[in-house]
Amino acid sequence: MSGELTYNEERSGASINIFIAGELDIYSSADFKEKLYRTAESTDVDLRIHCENLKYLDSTGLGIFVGALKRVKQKNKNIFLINLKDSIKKLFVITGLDKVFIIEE
Amino acid sequence: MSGELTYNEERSGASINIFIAGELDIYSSADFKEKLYRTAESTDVDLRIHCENLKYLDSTGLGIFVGALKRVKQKNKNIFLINLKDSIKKLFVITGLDKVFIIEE
Amino acid sequence: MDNIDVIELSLPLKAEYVSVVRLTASGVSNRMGFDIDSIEDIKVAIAEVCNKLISVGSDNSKRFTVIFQISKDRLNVIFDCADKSLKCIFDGSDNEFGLSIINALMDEVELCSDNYILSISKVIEGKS
Amino acid sequence: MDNIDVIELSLPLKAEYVSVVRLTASGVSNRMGFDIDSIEDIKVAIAEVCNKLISVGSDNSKRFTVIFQISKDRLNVIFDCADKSLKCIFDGSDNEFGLSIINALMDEVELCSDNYILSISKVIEGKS
Ligand SMILES: Nc1ncnc2c1ncn2[C@@H]1O[C@H](COP(=O)(O)OP(=O)(O)O)[C@@H](O)[C@H]1O
Ligand SMILES: Nc1ncnc2c1ncn2[C@@H]1O[C@H](COP(=O)(O)OP(=O)(O)O)[C@@H](O)[C@H]1O
Repeated sequence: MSGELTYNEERSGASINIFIAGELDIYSSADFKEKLYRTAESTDVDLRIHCENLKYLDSTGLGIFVGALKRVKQKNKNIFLINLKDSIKKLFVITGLDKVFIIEE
Repeated sequence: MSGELTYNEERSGASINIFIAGELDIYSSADFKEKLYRTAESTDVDLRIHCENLKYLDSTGLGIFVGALKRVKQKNKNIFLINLKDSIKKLFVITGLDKVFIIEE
Repeated sequence: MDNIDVIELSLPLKAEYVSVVRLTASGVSNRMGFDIDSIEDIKVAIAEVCNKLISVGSDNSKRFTVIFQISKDRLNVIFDCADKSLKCIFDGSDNEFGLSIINALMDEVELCSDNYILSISKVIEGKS
Repeated sequence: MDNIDVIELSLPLKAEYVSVVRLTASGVSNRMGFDIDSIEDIKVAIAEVCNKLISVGSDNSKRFTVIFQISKDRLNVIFDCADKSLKCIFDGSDNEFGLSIINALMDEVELCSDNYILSISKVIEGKS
């Protein structure tokens, strides 16, 4: 069975850039959760998640972002979500999570 | 119910340019057939069908191209199929129709 | 009276096939003439119901069926899952995100039903 | 022995819904791990069978079911249509294009069957 999500990390100075592409749903999220939480726990810098190639996100994905945010907040760091598609940003607005993450164009 | 195919014609000198976009299948083909046959019957110039935005074609569509070709051949004219996607060109090769139409990049 | 066309998709209750439901839902709503934003809304809402069925489903519910009822200006989507324990899938749920999303994106939501029929509906604007 | 997952799509025998079958077929074959060209082949071949069922179908066959049998390295697609007159759908047919396409794109084709089961199959290269 093929995965639908690609995940890449790149350190740059005071933050880690994470590039995700494809569909982040209940199926692809297990793998994503493991990678993102590992990074959130093992570093103490901001996470900048680049989402211009993220095509689909569901509540499972939202939950994982929240879980990662809890982890980085313990170290007073933040998660930046960059270039969300409109249809995905809408889900952050519906759930109120647009006030919890730093959403950037 | 929404149509899946757009059709535009433009006369230019010794030929008619036809631009089709979307999916040409058993559902959208009735409308397409009417337009293309009307043009094939009412003019005696070459038809240049531009297919760069044609995403899907089935045997119904192939049949209509053949029917239109019969009509223009009676006036010693030709049909040019321009910029077919690889997956669509493959269908012309399978059916031998790549030898019947003039296929151009 | 409108004619209603019915399309049924029956499949294993597994996370890996929610993407198949999403594509089928896109196909149905696109064919009905919903605009692009509404198609995305329908896809997302249907997938959230599937997600929830998968996460609460027991071994009694190995399969489920998504039923698309298509009329001129309205899509009803019904979820049929043999497991009676799924009567009220979002009850006391920790998946608030999923429920908020479904409520925000669909016009009618009935996910807690005595007759075990879960359904969500969306209307095509200006087409009734 | 491989596990086989089964996905069934049941729908009206109407031209307007072939695009829904195509999207479902894309979803299934994408999830199985077929490459992009093979996904397109499967979509096209399945649609050609649907086209033919629609064009030969009588009033006895108002609906049909497309059954996807999914195993690790192989997709079987079965077409189930109540109408017994569809036993041999491409027999003496003028739709040679459709049949040529199906035969060229799929690995196994059984469209003329005594038990009224029409099926086409494709294998994932290098995955058996
Ligand atoms: N679908 C959801 N709806 C609402 N909140 C959720 C959802 N999924 C996860 N959460 C929230 O996100 C947090 C992170 O989820 P998770 O990673 O599963 O927990 P943990 O941080 O305990 O490992 C949870 O504590 C929960 O508050
Ligand atoms: N599916 C098909 N397979 C093979 N040949 C076809 C198919 N569909 C159409 N044709 C051929 O294309 C021609 C044009 O089709 P059509 O427009 O229906 O006929 P006509 O030109 O008599 O109006 C037909 O004469 C037939 O030879």
